[in-house]
Amino acid sequence: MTSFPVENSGLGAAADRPYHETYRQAEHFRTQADEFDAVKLGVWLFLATEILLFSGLFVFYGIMRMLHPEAFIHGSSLLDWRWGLLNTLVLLYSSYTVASAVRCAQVGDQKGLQRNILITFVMGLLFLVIKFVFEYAPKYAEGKLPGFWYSYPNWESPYEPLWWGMYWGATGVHASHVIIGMGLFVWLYIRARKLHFGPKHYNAVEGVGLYWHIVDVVWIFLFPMLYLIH
Amino acid sequence: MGGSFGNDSIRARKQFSTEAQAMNTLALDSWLRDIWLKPGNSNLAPSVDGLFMFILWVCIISFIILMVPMCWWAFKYRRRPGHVQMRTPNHNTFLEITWVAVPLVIVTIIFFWGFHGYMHGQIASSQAEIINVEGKKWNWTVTYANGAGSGEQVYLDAKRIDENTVSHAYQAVPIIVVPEGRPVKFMLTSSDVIHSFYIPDMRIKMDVFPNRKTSLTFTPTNADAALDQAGSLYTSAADAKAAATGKGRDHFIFCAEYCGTFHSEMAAILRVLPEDEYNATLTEWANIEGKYGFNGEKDKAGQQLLPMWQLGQWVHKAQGCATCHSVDGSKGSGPSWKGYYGTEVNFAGGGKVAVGLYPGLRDIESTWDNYIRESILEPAKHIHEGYPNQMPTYAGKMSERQINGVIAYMRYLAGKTDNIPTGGPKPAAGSSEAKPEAKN
Amino acid sequence: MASISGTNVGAHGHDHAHHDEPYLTPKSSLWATIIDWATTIDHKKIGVMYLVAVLFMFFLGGVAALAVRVELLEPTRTVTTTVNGETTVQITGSVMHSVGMATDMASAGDWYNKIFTLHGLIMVFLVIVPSIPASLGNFLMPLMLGAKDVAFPKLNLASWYIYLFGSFFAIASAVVGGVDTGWTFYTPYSTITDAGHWKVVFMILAAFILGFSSILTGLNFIVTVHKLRAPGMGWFDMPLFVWGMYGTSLIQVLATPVIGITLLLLIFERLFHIGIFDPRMGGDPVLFQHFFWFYSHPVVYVMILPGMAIMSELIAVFCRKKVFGYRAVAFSSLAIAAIAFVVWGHHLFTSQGEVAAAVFSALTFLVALPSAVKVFNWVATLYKGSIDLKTPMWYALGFLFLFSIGGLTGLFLGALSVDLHLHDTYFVVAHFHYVMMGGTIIAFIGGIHMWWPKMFGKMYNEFWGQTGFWLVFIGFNLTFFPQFIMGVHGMPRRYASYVDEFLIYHQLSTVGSWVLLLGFLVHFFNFVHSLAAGPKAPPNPWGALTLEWTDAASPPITHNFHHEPVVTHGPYDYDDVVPAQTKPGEFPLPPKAEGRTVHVVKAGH
Amino acid sequence: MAHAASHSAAHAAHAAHGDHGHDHGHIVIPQRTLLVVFGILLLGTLATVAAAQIEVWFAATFDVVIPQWVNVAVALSIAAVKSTVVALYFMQLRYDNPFNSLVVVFTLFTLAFFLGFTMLDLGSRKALYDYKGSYVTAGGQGNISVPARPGAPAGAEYETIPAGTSIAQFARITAARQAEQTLANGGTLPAQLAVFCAQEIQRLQADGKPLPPYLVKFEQVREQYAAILAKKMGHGHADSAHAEQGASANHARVRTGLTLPEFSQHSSHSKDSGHSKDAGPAATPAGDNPAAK
Repeated sequence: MTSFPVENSGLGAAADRPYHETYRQAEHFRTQADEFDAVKLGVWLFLATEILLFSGLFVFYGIMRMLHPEAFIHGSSLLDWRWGLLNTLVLLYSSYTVASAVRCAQVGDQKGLQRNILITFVMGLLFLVIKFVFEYAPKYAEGKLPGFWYSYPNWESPYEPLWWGMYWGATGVHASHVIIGMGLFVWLYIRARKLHFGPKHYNAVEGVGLYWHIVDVVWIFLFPMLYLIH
Repeated sequence: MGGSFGNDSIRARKQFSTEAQAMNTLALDSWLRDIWLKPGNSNLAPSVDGLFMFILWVCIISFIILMVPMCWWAFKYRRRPGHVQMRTPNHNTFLEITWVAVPLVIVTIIFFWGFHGYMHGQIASSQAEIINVEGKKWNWTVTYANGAGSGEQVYLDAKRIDENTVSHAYQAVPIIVVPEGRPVKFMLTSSDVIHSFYIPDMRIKMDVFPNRKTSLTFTPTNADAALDQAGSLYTSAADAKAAATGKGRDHFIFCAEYCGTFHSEMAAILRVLPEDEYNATLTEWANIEGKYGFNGEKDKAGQQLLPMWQLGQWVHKAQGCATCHSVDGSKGSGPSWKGYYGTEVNFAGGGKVAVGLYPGLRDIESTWDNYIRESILEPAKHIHEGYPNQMPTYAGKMSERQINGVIAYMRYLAGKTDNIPTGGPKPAAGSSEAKPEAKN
Repeated sequence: MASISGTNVGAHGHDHAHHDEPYLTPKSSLWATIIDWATTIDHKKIGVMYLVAVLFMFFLGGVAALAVRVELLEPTRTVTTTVNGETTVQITGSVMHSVGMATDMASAGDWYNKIFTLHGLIMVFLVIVPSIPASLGNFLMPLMLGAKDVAFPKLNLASWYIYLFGSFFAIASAVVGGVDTGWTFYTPYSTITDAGHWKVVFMILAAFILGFSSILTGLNFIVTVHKLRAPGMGWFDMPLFVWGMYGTSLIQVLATPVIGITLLLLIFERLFHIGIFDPRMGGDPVLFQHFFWFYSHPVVYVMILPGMAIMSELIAVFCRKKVFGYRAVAFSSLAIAAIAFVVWGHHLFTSQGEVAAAVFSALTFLVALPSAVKVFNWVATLYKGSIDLKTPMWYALGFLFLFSIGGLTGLFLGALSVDLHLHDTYFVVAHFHYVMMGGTIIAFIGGIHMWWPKMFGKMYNEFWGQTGFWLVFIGFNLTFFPQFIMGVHGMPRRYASYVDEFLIYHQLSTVGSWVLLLGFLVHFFNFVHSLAAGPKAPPNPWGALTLEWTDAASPPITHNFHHEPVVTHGPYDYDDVVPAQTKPGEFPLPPKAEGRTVHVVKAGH
Repeated sequence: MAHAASHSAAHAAHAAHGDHGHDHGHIVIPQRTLLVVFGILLLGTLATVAAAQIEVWFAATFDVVIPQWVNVAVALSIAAVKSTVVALYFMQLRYDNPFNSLVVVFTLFTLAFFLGFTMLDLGSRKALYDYKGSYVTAGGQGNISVPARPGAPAGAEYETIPAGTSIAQFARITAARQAEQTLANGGTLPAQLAVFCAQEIQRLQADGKPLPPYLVKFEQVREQYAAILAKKMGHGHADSAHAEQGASANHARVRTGLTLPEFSQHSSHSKDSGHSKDAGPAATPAGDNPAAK
């Protein structure tokens, strides 16, 4: 017979052992498994909101493509699918590395964990560099801009400003998620260096990993929708 | 053709409404109907009103079924000395199925009834009279098939406010006439934001969108033949008559979708006229511009024409200039026209109305005439400092003659003795109105 | 807050003495207390802070509502106008005319538009959406589930600060001049009004930020329900309040992100003109309405489901009976949450295509069924109960009355042909006020009365509570019933002025709003008096069976329970748990907490 | 006694909690599996690109019209498969608490409702009358101020688009203005303006209209842009393998059967046109309208 174990604050790490070995769940959870499940459910619910956030952009795409197909088809032909392909590969690889990172945390491979987080971060950076340098900058220079700012004369459908609105909106919101994810990886990396994660405690790695996968999944859809339709 | 169709329609409508009346044998029903529903004046009204009353009865009966036991039990089983609580079952499958199934049946009826009536307001007869209406902040402009616009305006608060002593709290709104007994189809579009064309007495409304057309249709009934003078809308005699018969009154048209500052003033009046009066009115309105000429001008029959500034006065109301530009000096969302012409006007981005604004125009009056013309056709080009840039363009909606009328009216309001535009815009080929003429 | 310790639950020897103190116990100094509250992750304190904030916002929104009603006392614009550059308030129309009201009708109209927009925005985003879930839900859910806290206490605190931050934006945009878009932000009006200024963007941002608060709260609650139920509490042993919160949270999580992206797109549209909602570029303003109502229709169930949740508790406790058809009521919460997602098109009957209108109309009627189930079940619960006509019960009865009217009038609006007539008229205004205010706010006030002793350990004055109820009830009906009639007569919404034939209804309505104000003031002073000088509350003044009453003190200790509660009976098993009434006039209470609580070895240790 | 009974009851109840599982989500996925999944994703990516290329090739070689939904369906199906693989393995849904999968499924349902019902409305507006789904002015109406374009009058921050002109049309107006200025000053046109001029000439010649002076001037200096024009408007262009920028006659795009919609019948206040689809028992030809008499 015990009463509530109020003393097991999650921050109580003994000096000589790494944080992840002494980690105990927050006091209002009965077991560590409960906490793990709760965190994961919480993350999944958050991912649900992320999917639905992007759903607005998919509906934007679907509706406007339905209303103005010729604008979307010509607009798509003005994008270079090879940059899109490269970016897809970059993101897929980062997805692989982040999955490996979770695995490393689970088996206690601290070096592998740090390495994978770092690679993922670099991949995110590479994605953004490709995006901004090879996609955004030339389009900005040519006037392929959304709505009011549009000044590209060689259009085929008068609704092409709308296509560019969709393009910039969707890729912009996605890029902002990549940037947020990169910030999270910095945070993870710092914690990983302090040996915060291990087989008993890898909630944060797993959560950020799930987030990064969703960012990847969104791009898996955006790539064919933006670059490959014709 | 239209006439014969109209007669058939009236006959059908009368038959239908007689049946509807026969159904209302309950005195309570007609009492409720009087409280809730103003008389409807279209072919849609019997269906809508019938469904409304049906749902009202459903509501009343359901409400009684809920409230009587609630109040009775709350009283009977109130906790008090001497009252012992009894055990009761915690659920009853039959009851629970019942209060799902019965509402399901009722709402199914309501749905189909509503859908049926709805489609009547959407699908127009191919022989419907087509009336184009454009909504903009904050007025309705109507264009009939013969090119006529609304030729008559009325103040919504005509009854309450004495026109001679106080300025109106409401702007004048246009009157739209429709033929009795013939289906009409309003083609609606907007030039700025979303509006909604709402005619309560016809039981219909439809949103009005920029860059897209929508429509609504109905067959007006109950012509207001007795109404032949503007403003009689608000006489008590008309009110009494309307209450008794549903005839003899004008019908409000409101904007039902929020559209900004003067949303509540964005109204019009719908007037149902017998076929012959309707046609006559349209002919008269189509020729309205022909009634105005320059001073001293006469028409073909030798009749003295009205002065040009009065055309501007008419345009001011008919095109809805009145919603933003007052003529009594009061501040609206645009500058008042009273004494405006020729004053010092600074632009929002710097600059002012002065000689040199338009190349080639050497005198201030020509500059002003062109400034007014430009403001009508390209309002955003030079914004009067201190006023929002929200005026829509009237390009394609006002004739050159109307624009000249507006210029003349503004000159009149500024106390200029001659009412003829001076420099004026370059006249269109073949027209002579805009020619600068010698003063008197 | 005075130190209140009304607990009679046995104090056990415990290492951490401060955890046994009532959560309201102040710290050593005022400053320490403030810091404690500002950094607390205790769901009870966060709930109380939400309660105070929501009630304050309700006050602000109410002031805006009263201003709207005063403006409509007369047909012309009466309340605010700018004369010679100064804003003056005029009450009577004749004065208005004599001082030249027509000198600035534009600014009078803009004032009205800003005030009703402010009213809508505050009441929807700052009051009704967070009201019950964030305040009572936060306070009660862990208690009802027998948990020590919500699943993510820090997230809970974060969502409170996000709420504060969003409120700050909303109030800021009102202070710097207000927005006149209407709370619905319909395009293209909202993208072109007030061009060149940031006020509208601020307001949209405020709604955007508040959405995150809502999402985080909902997410937190779902996980709490899944992971933190007390041992022995199965899904159908949960109080119906928790069921209602669960349905609410599902909608919050699934619908709120859509308003997030909608508002984001609206900001893009306003700042960068991307064109999606702009007909001037081939976009579609009706698409915005779809986006908007995809969130905002489900969110009306976010507003009403918690009200229904409170109702189930009120009725069960004050009738001392199990809610009739518990499972039907529980499942109807989920059914409402599900159907809520496919009926949004009934806000667009006048703007969408005919096919979609027909489909949405048919689906709309489906939502009537679970709502009807709930109302019938509540009324059936009264049958042969032991009905204690205290203030909360009066509010429950008032809820049934008003919500029935609100729900039934929805039938008019779901029917296509009738809706074409009633759409965007005062009929709609009356309908949703009967549901939102007559439903949610009435239940909220009833709930506050019911849980007041639990939250603050003090009893309120019963006489003034009931007086307040009657004033609110009468004032409410006087305010909003005339609006049904003038709506059917054709009075459109959001009108600063109106034609003469609506005069009498508007005047009745305005007078009613004053009675309503009086009722709320009575409640307010009753609560203040209770805090200052109310009698001490016993742990279970109503004889209820849910854990927050049976196992927690009034007010609860910081850790909620001395021992982990174990659930051995359902939340409303009065028939089985409460000793049978043997003598008339004697109303036995359920057994005390100590008699029942079992200490268990925690699983997993 | 009661003590003990509830004790065991509590244990039983606790153990029976379906979602208090302790084994979910702790599966360590072998590195090998992760690699295989990554390989599948790469293959999927290549497949979706290849499908698009093959379709272009197929349509051009066999001269068939492939409906545009084919491309969309293929691309999105592959994307769906890839996402599912990511969700099942990388995101471990396969080994996870089933409720998490339920969350995803409900989310996708929500998305489907959102997209489906919105499309239902916007796709069915023309059900009764064609004009309800059409736009009055192609590409949108004008009468709006936009940030000043290159070539705008000096000092202007904003320019007003003439009524009835769309943003896209205005882009051509400003491009013409800019090209005119550049050519008048003897400057060299940027690539996209050169392409624009060439296309403008094609358009005007197709309509049998005379060329404005700046295009005549462009004709004279056309040779110096030959390389750009060949690249952008001819067959082998560098911008992308199947992309082309304009109205060249033999471009390699898949033909989808799409044509630009006609707007002329909606652009005026239609007195008789635009109603030919009016439903009704006795639909009459357009113009047979009592009001028109």
